[in-house]
Amino acid sequence: MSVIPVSWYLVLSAILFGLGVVAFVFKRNVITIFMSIELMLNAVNLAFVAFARAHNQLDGLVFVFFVIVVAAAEAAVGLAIVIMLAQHRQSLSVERENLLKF
Amino acid sequence: MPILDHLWIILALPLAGAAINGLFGKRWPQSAVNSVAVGSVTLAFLAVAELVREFTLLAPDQIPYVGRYFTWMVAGPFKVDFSLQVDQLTVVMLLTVSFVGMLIHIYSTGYMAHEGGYYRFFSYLNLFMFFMLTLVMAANLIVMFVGWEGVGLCSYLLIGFWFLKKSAADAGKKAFITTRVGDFGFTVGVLLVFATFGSIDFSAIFKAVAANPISEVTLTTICILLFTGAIGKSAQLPLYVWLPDAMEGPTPVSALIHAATMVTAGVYMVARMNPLFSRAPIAMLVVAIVGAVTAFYSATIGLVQTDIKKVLAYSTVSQLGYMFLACGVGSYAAGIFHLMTHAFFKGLLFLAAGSVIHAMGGEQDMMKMGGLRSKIPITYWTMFIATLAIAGIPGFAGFFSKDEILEAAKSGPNANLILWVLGVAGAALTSFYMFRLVFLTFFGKPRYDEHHIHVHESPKNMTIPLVILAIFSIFGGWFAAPKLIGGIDYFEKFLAPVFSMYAPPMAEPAHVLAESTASPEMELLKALTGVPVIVAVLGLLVAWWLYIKSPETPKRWAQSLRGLYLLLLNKYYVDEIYAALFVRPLLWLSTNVLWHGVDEGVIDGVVNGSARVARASGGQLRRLQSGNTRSYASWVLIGAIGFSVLLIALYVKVVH
Amino acid sequence: MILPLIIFSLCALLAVGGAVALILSREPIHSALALILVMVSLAVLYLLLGAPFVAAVQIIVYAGAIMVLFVFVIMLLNMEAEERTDFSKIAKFVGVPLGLVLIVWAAYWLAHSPAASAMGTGAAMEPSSTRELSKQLFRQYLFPFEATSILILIALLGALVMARKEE
Amino acid sequence: MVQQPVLLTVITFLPLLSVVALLLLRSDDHVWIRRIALAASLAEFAVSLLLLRGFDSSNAAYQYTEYHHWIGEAIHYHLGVDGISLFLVLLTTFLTPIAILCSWESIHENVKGFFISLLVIETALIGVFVSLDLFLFFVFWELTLIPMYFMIGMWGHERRIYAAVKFILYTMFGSILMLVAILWLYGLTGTFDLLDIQQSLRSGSLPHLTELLLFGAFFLAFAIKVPLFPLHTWLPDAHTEAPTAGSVILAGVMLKLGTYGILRFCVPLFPDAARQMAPLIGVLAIIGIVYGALVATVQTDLKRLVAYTSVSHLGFVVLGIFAFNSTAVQGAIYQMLNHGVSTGALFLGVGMLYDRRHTHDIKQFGGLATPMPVLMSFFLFIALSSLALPPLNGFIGEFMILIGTYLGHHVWASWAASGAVLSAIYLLWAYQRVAFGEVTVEKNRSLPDASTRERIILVTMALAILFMGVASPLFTRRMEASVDNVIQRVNPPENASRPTTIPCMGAPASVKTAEANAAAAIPAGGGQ
Amino acid sequence: MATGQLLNLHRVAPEFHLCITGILVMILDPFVGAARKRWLGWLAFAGTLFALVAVHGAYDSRGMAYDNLISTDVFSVFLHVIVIVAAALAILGSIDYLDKEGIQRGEYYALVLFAAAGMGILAGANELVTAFIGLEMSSISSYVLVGFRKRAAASNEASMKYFLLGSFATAFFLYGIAMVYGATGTTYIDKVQAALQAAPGIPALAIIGLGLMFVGLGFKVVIAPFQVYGPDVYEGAPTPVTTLLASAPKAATFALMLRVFYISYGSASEFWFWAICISAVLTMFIGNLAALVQTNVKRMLAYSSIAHAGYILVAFAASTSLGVAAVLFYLGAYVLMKVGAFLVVTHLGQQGETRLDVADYAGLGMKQPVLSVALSLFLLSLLGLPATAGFLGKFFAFEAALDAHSIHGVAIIWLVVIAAINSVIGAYYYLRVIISMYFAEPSKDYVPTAVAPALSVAILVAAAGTLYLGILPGAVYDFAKVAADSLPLH
Repeated sequence: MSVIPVSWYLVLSAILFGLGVVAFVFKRNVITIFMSIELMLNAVNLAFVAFARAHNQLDGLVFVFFVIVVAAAEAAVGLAIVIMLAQHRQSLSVERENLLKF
Repeated sequence: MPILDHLWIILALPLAGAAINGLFGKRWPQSAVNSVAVGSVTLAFLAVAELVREFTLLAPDQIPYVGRYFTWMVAGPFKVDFSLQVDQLTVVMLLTVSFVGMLIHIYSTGYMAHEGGYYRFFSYLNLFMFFMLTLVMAANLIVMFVGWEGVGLCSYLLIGFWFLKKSAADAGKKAFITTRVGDFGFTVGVLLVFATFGSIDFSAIFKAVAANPISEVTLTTICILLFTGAIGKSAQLPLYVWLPDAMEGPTPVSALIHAATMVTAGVYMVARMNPLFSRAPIAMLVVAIVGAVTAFYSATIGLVQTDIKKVLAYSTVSQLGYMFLACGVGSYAAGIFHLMTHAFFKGLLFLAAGSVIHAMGGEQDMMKMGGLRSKIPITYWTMFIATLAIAGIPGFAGFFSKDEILEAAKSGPNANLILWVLGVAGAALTSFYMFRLVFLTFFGKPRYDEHHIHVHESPKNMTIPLVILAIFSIFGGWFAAPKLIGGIDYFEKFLAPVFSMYAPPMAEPAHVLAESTASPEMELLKALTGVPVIVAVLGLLVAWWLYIKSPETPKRWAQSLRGLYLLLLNKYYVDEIYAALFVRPLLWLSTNVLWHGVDEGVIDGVVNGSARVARASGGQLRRLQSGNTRSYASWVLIGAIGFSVLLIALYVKVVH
Repeated sequence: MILPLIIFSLCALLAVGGAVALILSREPIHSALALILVMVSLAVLYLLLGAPFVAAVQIIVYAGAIMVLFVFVIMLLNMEAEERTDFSKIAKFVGVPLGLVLIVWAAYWLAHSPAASAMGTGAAMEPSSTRELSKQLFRQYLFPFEATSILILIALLGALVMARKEE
Repeated sequence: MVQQPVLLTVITFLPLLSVVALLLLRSDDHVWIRRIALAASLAEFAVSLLLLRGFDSSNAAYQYTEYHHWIGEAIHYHLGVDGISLFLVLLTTFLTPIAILCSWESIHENVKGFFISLLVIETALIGVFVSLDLFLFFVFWELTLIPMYFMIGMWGHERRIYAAVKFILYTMFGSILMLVAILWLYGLTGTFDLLDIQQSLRSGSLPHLTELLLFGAFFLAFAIKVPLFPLHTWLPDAHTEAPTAGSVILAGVMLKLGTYGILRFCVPLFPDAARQMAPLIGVLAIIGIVYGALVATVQTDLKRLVAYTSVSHLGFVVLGIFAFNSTAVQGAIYQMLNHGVSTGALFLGVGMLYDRRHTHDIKQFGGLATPMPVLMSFFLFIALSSLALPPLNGFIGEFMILIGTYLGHHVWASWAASGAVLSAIYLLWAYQRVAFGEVTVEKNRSLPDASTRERIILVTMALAILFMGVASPLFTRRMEASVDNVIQRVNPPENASRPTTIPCMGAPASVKTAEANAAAAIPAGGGQ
Repeated sequence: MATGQLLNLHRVAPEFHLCITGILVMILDPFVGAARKRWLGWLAFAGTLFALVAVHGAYDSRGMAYDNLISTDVFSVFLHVIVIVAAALAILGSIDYLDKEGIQRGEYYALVLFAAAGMGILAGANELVTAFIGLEMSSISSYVLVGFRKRAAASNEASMKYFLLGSFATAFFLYGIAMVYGATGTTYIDKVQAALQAAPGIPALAIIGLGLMFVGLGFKVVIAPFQVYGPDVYEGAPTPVTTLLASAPKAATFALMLRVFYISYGSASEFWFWAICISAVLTMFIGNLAALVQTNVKRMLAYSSIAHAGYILVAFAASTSLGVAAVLFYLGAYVLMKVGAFLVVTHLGQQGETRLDVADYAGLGMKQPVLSVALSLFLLSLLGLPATAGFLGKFFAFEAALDAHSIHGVAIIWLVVIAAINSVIGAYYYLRVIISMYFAEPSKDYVPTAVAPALSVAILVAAAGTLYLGILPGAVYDFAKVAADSLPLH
């Protein structure tokens, strides 16, 4: 049914991954930076699915599940950390978090 | 043959004396110290006497008689035995050294009686005897070098005996270091000797040099290097500067070390190495020139000195010059002969001067003396005899020896008239300043405060050596006397084997003898023998006229010839020149360039600099960790892209 | 058949657009919504790739659960708009540009790498059966599956430790 | 030879054992700490003398060897002494009791730690001299650093920390490159065992560049230790700041590690490179001789002055080694021992002055001969031996070096000989400023003369100096065979029938080579 | 099938034990009173000991497990020992620390155990996604552990940074896996090797995948240019956590790195050799030079551990079996001395980690001789002084690298020389601490507190190990060689 070359999906995943990276470097707010990580993971997932399709295997899809689980776990811990920060600090801007340096 | 088989006894005696006095003398009474010191030296002298007796019994082929004791150094091909040897030359030196040494020891017991560190003095003195005897008995260059350096050490200790006086300590240091400069040459010379002959034993070297011809360049280099050592030790130009300062030491020391024995070591060494020197004409010429020039040069300085010991010091330098002149012109025997006579009369002069100083209560300036003739007759007479001897007045020891030297310079194997002229001029000056000394000291009116200074004759133990030496200053030269009337110079004949055994074929000392026996030459010889005598007498008369007849003339001349006078008075400013040329630049260089410049500046600069660079770069690198998460992410990103690009680049390189 | 092409391009545009919106919007909540948009459009693409089950999980777990969590936290902390400080020069002048470079670069290599282009449109199409998938998951990948349970336990603990107020 | 299979191990680790004993003592029980340390070191000396009994001087091979597997198959616990290391071991065991005795009263705080580090150094030093496995050697080599570092840093004087850090970093920089070289060598030969490596490295078996690099890496480490001219600046600081015992060990033994290493590793392992670099190194050595002497002359700090004299004296040793003939090399080894004794003694004297006046500044002294004649006379005696006055020890070594060097390189020897003049200048000048003249500083008038303890130390040193001055053959005869071995590797005699590999060559062979060297040398009198 | 799966369990027994103990701790936690919570620590410690025993069991029954996802070979066993020992020592170091800081909680120990389990998986994984799960297990729990001192702002911040950047790097790693999967159609490490060798030329995708995975792994082992976060996190984390972070995860991640680079990409070593070289040089210089100027001991040690990662990379660059052995030995030595050093710092930090400055250690040598000697030993070992583990680590590393110069030519010799020079630079800052302890005047205000038994046991073990590996490294090194040979290298 599909006529779309796998490489297109790959390019899309590359673009999304790149945008995720840009977002990580560009955003200042802890939680949005965290979101950009999620974005990157999604790009990875896309790549996995595309490759699975390309090789006509299921393993790729299995990996997606694992990735999603890990993402969920990270989300739980990450958001907990965010909340903790919010408890102890006023700002959630990473640029204001630099007690530790040099 | 008790002694000949145990040559070491001669050395052991004074060494033992030195050790005993050095270790226990501090607690002992002077008498004990005396008996140890004088006793050991006297025994040594007796041993030498016995040695001479046994020596005369030796067959010619047993000479030189060598005694090996133990191997001192061995490393690969290089092997040194501690070995002593006896031959005619050694005998002469041994007799002179031990005899004069003994007398001076006796004299010192009186002279030093009231000094602190009495035991120390005698311990040093004995130690000196030990090293000096080692020097003359050595059978190889290294053992000789032991004595050579050892006497230098003792002279350092004895000059600096009154070490509380800065001048004394300085003088001692100066003496040691200056001679060390000469020893540098000597050392290199020894190295070259070994490199050339593969041995440092005298006999081996001489055999080798006689057997197979060595390139003259090498020989000349060797001789000149060795002679450098002699220059240092025997205070010749340009290294004589230490000897006058050495007069800071006690007078007996000046007499023993800086007149009679140590300073003549150079002459002895040259004579000892005669087979080499005889084969290196250029070196011989150098020796002769240095000798002659020194003889004249230092005589000129002697003219104007007022310190009685300084005068004697310069005269010593000058007399040593004569000895080298003798060796230089190939008449080693004459050199050694003068060495011996000089030991007598110069030793005497110093002792007498010491007696004068003793009498004057330490005053050394002749301008503050005068008219002592009557007060200290023995000193006066002995000193006068010595003066006659050194001035070369016929009949006295100095006359014969000096005469032989000048004669050799004129008509010896390698005669040289210019040198002869220098020598004669020196002789004239010598007799002048010596009589000047005598007149200033013993004649005219007293120039000192007679109420404060009570002049008194020295005690027996000081005067007796004077008398003995005086006798030898008269008769010491008479071995050579027959020569004047066509007889044989017994002294020269006695030494002949030493200087002929390995002599190069052409230069037979024998033909000199032959020549001298021929009657027409004898006339000429007599005639020219007159010249030194004449100039000597002239010198005497001038001195008499200047310092007794019209005492104010010298001052007038000093005024009129102020420049020259000052030049002489300040010894040609040589010390100042050396200081300006060598000492100060070297110190400056070492301090500012080497130490602060190279060490602290360059090297440590690099070392600490690199440390500083490291810290600085660390200070920069730590800024990578700016604490800002976004920057960190950027670094990770840079790394990611960087490495991916790198890998892809390599990939592309490989694939395409 | 033009339909898949249209769907693909539409979703791709939406996804990229959402990603860009995520970056540009200053309100965290907007970013969150943008991210949800990306996820949904990706889910559609999964369908297009014949992975319906994955698509479902994407919607339910990802967009549904995780993002809700995000939104919840944002609301809980009622965050204000982020201030666009630029303390990090390197991020501004190197990081962001390099990120853009990365996009182009990775896209290029993924498009042109022989392996990828060799794949063409992938093998014959029929939607992957969930049974097969579960077999894979519970047989071959049993161990990592068990491991993930520990992982979730860790996450639980972590959330507990971090978020709990100091007593 | 008598086989005492554990003798070397005992000698090496006895001090460490006594460290354990010290650890058991209460750290404020100074008296017993001192006594036990002294007793241990004396016992150590006594035991080490046993080496002489069974030592076969005609045998060039290593003796008392011990060989056990250690790490993997490549690294062994391999000990042994030959004529080169024998006396360096004895020197170490001789100087340690002296060092302990001289810090009897001058060390007050943390006495325990002090003596422990002293004994640890002894073990490490001996280990360096006896180990025949490059790995083992390197382990001991590095182990010498830390205790010395503590010694300078904890018991040193004002600028001690700077000195300590400088000392350790300087040395480490060299030794770490040596480590790389050792590993590289292992890569080439597949073993760390010195003998096996020598077996497999015939002259010219290595690519030229490789050999040069390896030589360079080893030599750098040793040259820093020696220290050779441009690398010497750590020495004055280290010496000036170190406590007396530290200086004694540092100057007495530790500097010898460098020259020993050169002789044991650089030259025999990389003969071609050694021959090629010899001119450069010879020049550096000579610069060191003159330079050290000149800088020493103008020092105002007595201890610093002595430190610089070491630079000058060690220059002689290096020069002798790189003359590559039996005489010079034996002279070099002998000079190592002399320097150990003489300079060690000088530092002891300086230390005794420091104990009294707590300064090294020459201006603070002057006229000391009046209050303390005995101490000053010994000081003079030691100075004389250090300025190579015959018949004292310094002369022997220096002269052998000069003779040997001269056979090959006239100019070198002549320059080196000038060092003798300079040494007279700086030592006598310094001595005069310290001892002669009126007492200038009032404090000095009342200084006590040498105590019994100090007299014991000084007399011991003086006797050693005198003995080594007159009895040198007792030492050189035992070195000869081993030295000729080394020489042979560098310039194998043309008519050598058997391969120039190390183990077991009898005396006759070595004598033959000695003559060969002589034969080669004497015609060269004209210069080459 | 399922039975077969169960039979595999003993090959992952160490992880099993760790997890079970962790869960046990969690379950008991609510029922244990605040006063007795420290017993949970001992329980966790016991768990690690069980795990060690289990490791021995796993050693006896080596082989593949769970459809080749896990490969229980000697290599994995070696690293299990390292990881578990590190975790055990860290636990011992934590017990009293947590009391002191008033954060004695069961979760802490559970997290440590889970993290250890994750690292175990990481060390044994033969499949990338499995490895990824293990990586995440260790990472996520360490994010939490780093933030465990919630009252301390530094701790929060460190946790946040570590979390964000960690996930960031993980994403790269994951993308890399995707690429590998795309290029080869498999994620099994050994199958990837087969696929890459089968393929005519190694595909670009695989290379990019390697590059991206290198980011994730490099981040975990803290090598340049991914080291930036390291010092902050190490400084901010509670010191016992730093102890753990600096040791075990590094070892485990290096294990995965070895498997990926040496096995999967073993045929492509000429590609990644340069990457490793460059990274090694950067890492060593940044680590050492930046450490020179640190005054905070904890941070200084953090930089030093970066530098040591650099030395390990030198051995890594060898790309020979000897290189693997050297890396393994170095990891063992490194873990012991680093753990030891950090444990001493843990004690000296005092309540609230207030005394971390070099100056605070002034005169410690007199006040706490034993502790100072121990710290000196660890520092000298880190410095690389003979007769300590650190020296032999460097020794074997350099040896392996030089041994490989037939493969990589002169470049690797230079690499070794640079490493050598670096170790001299490093000497300076280690010695600075010793200077402060022994040569400086003691500071009056500080009154030494006794070292708690648990901690002192841990320190003694570390010290003994450091000396043992320094004097008799033979056995361990041989074991490391066996481990290296147990890998299906290219």
